[in-house]
Amino acid sequence: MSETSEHAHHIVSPKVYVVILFALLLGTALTVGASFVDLGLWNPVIALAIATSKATLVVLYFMHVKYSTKLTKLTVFSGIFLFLALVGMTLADYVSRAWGQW
Amino acid sequence: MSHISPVLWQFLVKWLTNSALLPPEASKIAPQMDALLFFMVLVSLIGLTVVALLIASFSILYSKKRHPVAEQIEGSTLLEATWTIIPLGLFLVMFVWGALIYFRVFTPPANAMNIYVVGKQWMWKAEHPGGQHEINALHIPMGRAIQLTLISQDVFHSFSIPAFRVKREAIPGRYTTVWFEATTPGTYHLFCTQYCGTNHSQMIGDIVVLSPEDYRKWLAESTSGMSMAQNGERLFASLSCAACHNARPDARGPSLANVYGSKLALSSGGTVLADEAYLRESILNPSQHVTQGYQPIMPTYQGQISEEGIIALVEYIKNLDSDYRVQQTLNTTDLLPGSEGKAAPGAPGPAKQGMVKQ
Amino acid sequence: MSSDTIVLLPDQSTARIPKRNYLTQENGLLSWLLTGDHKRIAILYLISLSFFFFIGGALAGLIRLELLTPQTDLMATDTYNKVFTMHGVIMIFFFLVPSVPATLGNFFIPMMIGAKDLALPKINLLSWYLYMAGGLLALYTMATGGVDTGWTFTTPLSTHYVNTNVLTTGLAAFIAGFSSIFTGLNFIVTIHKMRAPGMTWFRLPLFVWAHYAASILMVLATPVVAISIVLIALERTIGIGVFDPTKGGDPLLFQHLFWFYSHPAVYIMILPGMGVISEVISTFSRKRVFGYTAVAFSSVAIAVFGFFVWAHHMFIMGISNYAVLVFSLLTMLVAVPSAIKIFNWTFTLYKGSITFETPLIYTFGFMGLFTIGGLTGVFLGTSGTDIHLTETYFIVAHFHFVMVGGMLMAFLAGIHFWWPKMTGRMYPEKISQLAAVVTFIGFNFTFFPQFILGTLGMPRRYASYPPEFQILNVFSTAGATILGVGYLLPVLYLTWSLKYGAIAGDNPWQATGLEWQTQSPPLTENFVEMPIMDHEAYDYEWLENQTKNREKEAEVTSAG
Amino acid sequence: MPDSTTIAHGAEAAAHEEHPAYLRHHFNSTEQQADASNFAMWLFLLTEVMFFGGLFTAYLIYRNWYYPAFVSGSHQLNVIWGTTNTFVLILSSFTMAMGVWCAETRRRRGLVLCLSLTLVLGLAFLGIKTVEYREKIEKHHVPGTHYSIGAFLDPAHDEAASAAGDKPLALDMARHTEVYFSLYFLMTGMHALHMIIGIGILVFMIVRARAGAYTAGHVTMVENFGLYWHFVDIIWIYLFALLYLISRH
Repeated sequence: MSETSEHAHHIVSPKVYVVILFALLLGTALTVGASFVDLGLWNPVIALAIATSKATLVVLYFMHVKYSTKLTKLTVFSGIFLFLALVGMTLADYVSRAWGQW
Repeated sequence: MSHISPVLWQFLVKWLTNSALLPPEASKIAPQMDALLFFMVLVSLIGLTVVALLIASFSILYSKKRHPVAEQIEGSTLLEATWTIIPLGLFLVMFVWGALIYFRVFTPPANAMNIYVVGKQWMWKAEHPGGQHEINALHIPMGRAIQLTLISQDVFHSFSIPAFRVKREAIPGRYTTVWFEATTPGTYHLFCTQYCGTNHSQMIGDIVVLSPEDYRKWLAESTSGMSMAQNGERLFASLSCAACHNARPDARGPSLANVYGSKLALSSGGTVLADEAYLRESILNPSQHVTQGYQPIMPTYQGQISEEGIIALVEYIKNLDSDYRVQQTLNTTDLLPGSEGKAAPGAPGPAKQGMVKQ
Repeated sequence: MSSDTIVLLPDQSTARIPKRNYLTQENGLLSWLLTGDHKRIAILYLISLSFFFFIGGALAGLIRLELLTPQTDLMATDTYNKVFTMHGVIMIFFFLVPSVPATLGNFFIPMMIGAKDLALPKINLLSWYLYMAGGLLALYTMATGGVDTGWTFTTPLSTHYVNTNVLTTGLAAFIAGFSSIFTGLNFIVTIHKMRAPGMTWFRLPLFVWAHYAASILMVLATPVVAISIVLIALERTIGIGVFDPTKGGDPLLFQHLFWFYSHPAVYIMILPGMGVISEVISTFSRKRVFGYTAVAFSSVAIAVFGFFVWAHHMFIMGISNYAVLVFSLLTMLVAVPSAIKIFNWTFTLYKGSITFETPLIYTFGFMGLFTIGGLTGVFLGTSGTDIHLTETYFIVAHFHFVMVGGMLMAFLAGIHFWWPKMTGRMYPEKISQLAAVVTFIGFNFTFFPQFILGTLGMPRRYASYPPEFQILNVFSTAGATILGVGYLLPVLYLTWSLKYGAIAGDNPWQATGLEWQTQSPPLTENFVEMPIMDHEAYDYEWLENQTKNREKEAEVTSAG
Repeated sequence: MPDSTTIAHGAEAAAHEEHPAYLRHHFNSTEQQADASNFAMWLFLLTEVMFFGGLFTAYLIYRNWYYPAFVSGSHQLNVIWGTTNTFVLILSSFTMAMGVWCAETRRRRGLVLCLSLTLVLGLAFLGIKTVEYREKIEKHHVPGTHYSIGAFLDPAHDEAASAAGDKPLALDMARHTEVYFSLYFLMTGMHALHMIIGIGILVFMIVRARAGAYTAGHVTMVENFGLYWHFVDIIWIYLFALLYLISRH
């Protein structure tokens, strides 16, 4: 990312915002549409995948992370990592309880 | 020793002669646990001594008087590696050793005698298979594997027998188990170690280990006339369980004979081992545990049977080895008024009729 | 005596406390209550922390008195339960968690990195107000009947089975949590963004590293306990079923969420203390800390691993056996960085030139007690022995060794070490050495017998106990008396020294940190001009050259 | 050590600059100040992630345990309202982003307009949420003593349930829908609380923006608030998927 420098404050142009807006609206329409189709196990997967990509767009463009310093990226990453650790390790206990004694 | 206060001296002597560091070893697991404990104490003492000696000798050798100018040393990768790897190795040994003991304490042998323990604020109620009830006491035979199936009626409690080196939380809504085999007759402490409210410190009792003969005597003396399974049978009848679980060809529920310990195929897919916890769950949350080939029509008994009642039912089902017994029960329930059509699909009604509060 | 001390004081007959400093900058109560100065906020914290410490200490005294005899004779069981609950709540949320970070960290992190203040001074003041609000709410709770759930708020006891002030206590902890979050957040931002020119990451004093690690824990772990307190409150008031087994909830989930914070909280408490130890041990052995990078990274390692061990509080609570294995293994891993630190501190003494002022005596106390506390932690992290030892006095002794033996010793070491910087005056050396020794002896007397009580099986949180445990409890109570004296002494002589202590000068210990290269007490803006860091941390040769140069200059000017 | 040199450089640069009024005394340069508060905001959002993390954990565990209850529970939610709200919130995120752009390019009127639009959209979101909540209150789907499981035992007589083609739940499972609604109200309630706080700040910011406070080069406040608002948006994106959608079909 050549445009990323420590101090240059990157101003995202409104064009990008508009594109992202439409991508987000489209994503919402898609996910609502997909939810009415019975895809079995894939329903939650698709819903969460679309939600995650929407969230990623918001984080990268609306929240300017794409144009931010490494520190900001690291901060975002560590947040996601610890969130997954909390959810994952707690769930691991619940899932493995069903495996029985040993 | 005149300069030591006589009271203090008396205390010291009393303590040293009584029990020095650990309670008596009264179970099979206790010596194993103590071996690991001693290993860990030993490692800790060595570690502590090393650190203390180093600090002491450096303090003497390199005090400002003796060593007025400090030599700057950056560090040493070799030393760093040493004191990373050696403690790590020791800790891993402890981890493996400890895990083995943990495995033993919480894996009961198949032939263990099962005693149910219900914890409530602030007492322990033990239920023996022969129908003997005890409060804040537990009589057990020596030399026999005993499995405890624990549950709490209200808050978290913890069933602790220091002399056996075992402890297990009794938690609300779910069975937990622990097992032990007592080796020495005697009376030992039973504590509730999980803080459970006002009279937490009075939720204590005695574990009485008896020789096999004494135990038989005790069983005979304290029998209540009905075994736990018989209690369960009565409950089974009064709740009209046999209306569906009757092993007839047109039965709406699966036969329960020999169900305990078997692998059941569930209608939601997958199989499950039918243990005590499963039996309890399928009485309280039946729709989550429907056996393959049956409809989810069983009503829930949540809030209608006490934990002791559930235990009796579970014990009854565990001991069902033929359908004959159930059909016997069925015959008696047929005589009860209004026993037909109890488990009508989706109707919460039958619970009202079959309600038994123990 | 001169050869066994490094203290270098200015000529007492001519020396003066600098007229203009952060204490005299402004006057009046309002100038304190509305201050943005990190140093003044640190002093506010120091005063309020001490207040809460002595309340918590008084409660501890009551506990020990009650346990003098096997029966419940001093107070009823539910009074006892309230006393130990309030002791836990006050000591943990209102003393241990903020102790070193909010006072010494607040005061010295900006100075050590050469900044004028923390990055967010208003947030810093806000976190003191939150702390006070939480603390006063806790006191109010205590005055209006207290709470008897234990500081762990275990469900369903706290949600359905007690009718004491769970809500207000929970709210107090919740508010204190936000105070802690803001402090941590402020430190992280400051350490990242406010360093002086030349102050690279590996030139930071280890005190700063330790606080950085602790701050990560504060920021990321505290919100989880906040949400679990919210859930408790809603469960109690509305009756939502998230933790209620009769509605299908799982009470163990609360334990998961609670310990996700409360285990890292232990590292929040101890890491800043470790930072103090690094500074003190380097200064009094005139040596760079042995294995600087190892110590720095072990702080971060403790913070990172510290997040993944929480379920070792639940080994016998019916979590899955596989989870027990994983969490037990991870617990072993988190023990290693602490061992690394201990050995590195020890080897910092090697070939040093050691003098034994009070901070170092407290530090030696810390190292001994923390080693015991840490090793006994391994007993509890090992799944097998945990079965026998958990929920007994062993665990009480263990965490008091870590937190009181470790943290409080480090806190006192730090207070003595930086007292001259904070106040401009020295504390009296002899009596403070005595106090350090008394504390150490009293501490061991109080808590060592509790290890044995634990292995014997005496459960914690018992108001009455079987009579055979009495002898050890008598020892413990006797020790607590000595310990109490050990803690009261510093209050007396430190207060005395505010007026009568020797004038300290800029750098009485000849320490290398940037905080010592300015006047004491410092200016509000800390430094006259922005310092430039042109040497490594703990560079005593640089310091010597600096002194020599200054002497030369002085000679030249006097000759001229 | 690039880190140190940049900072040193920044310090020198700052020394030659005129200090603007908004530069606080303890910072060396406006960049340092902006960087610091931006970073602080990110850290604060991290705590928010963990705060909601506890709720998401609970949600996932209980969805695993009581799947049928969660399916039937989610059928009681109105996807049309949910979708509308998602659109509303995404739009408000867009207007907020545009607001940040206006502040950066020093357009005072544009900024006031964008912030006001964001405010209106935020209020619209809360309005729709209120309508949804009222529906739940009327149907006794608020957990607690008045909770009713009628719609799940007898879905044929319940509009939403019959529309989704629900089969009746067994009594034990029907009771567990209370867990679903507990989590529904907790998660959306916490989210709504964040919206309300955000709206409070928005009102304050609109007043200040009209006075031109953010269009003179000091945009940190607007940017940070933008981060907060987008974060609230992200939470909603997940809540919408988890609560309304994944059990829909």
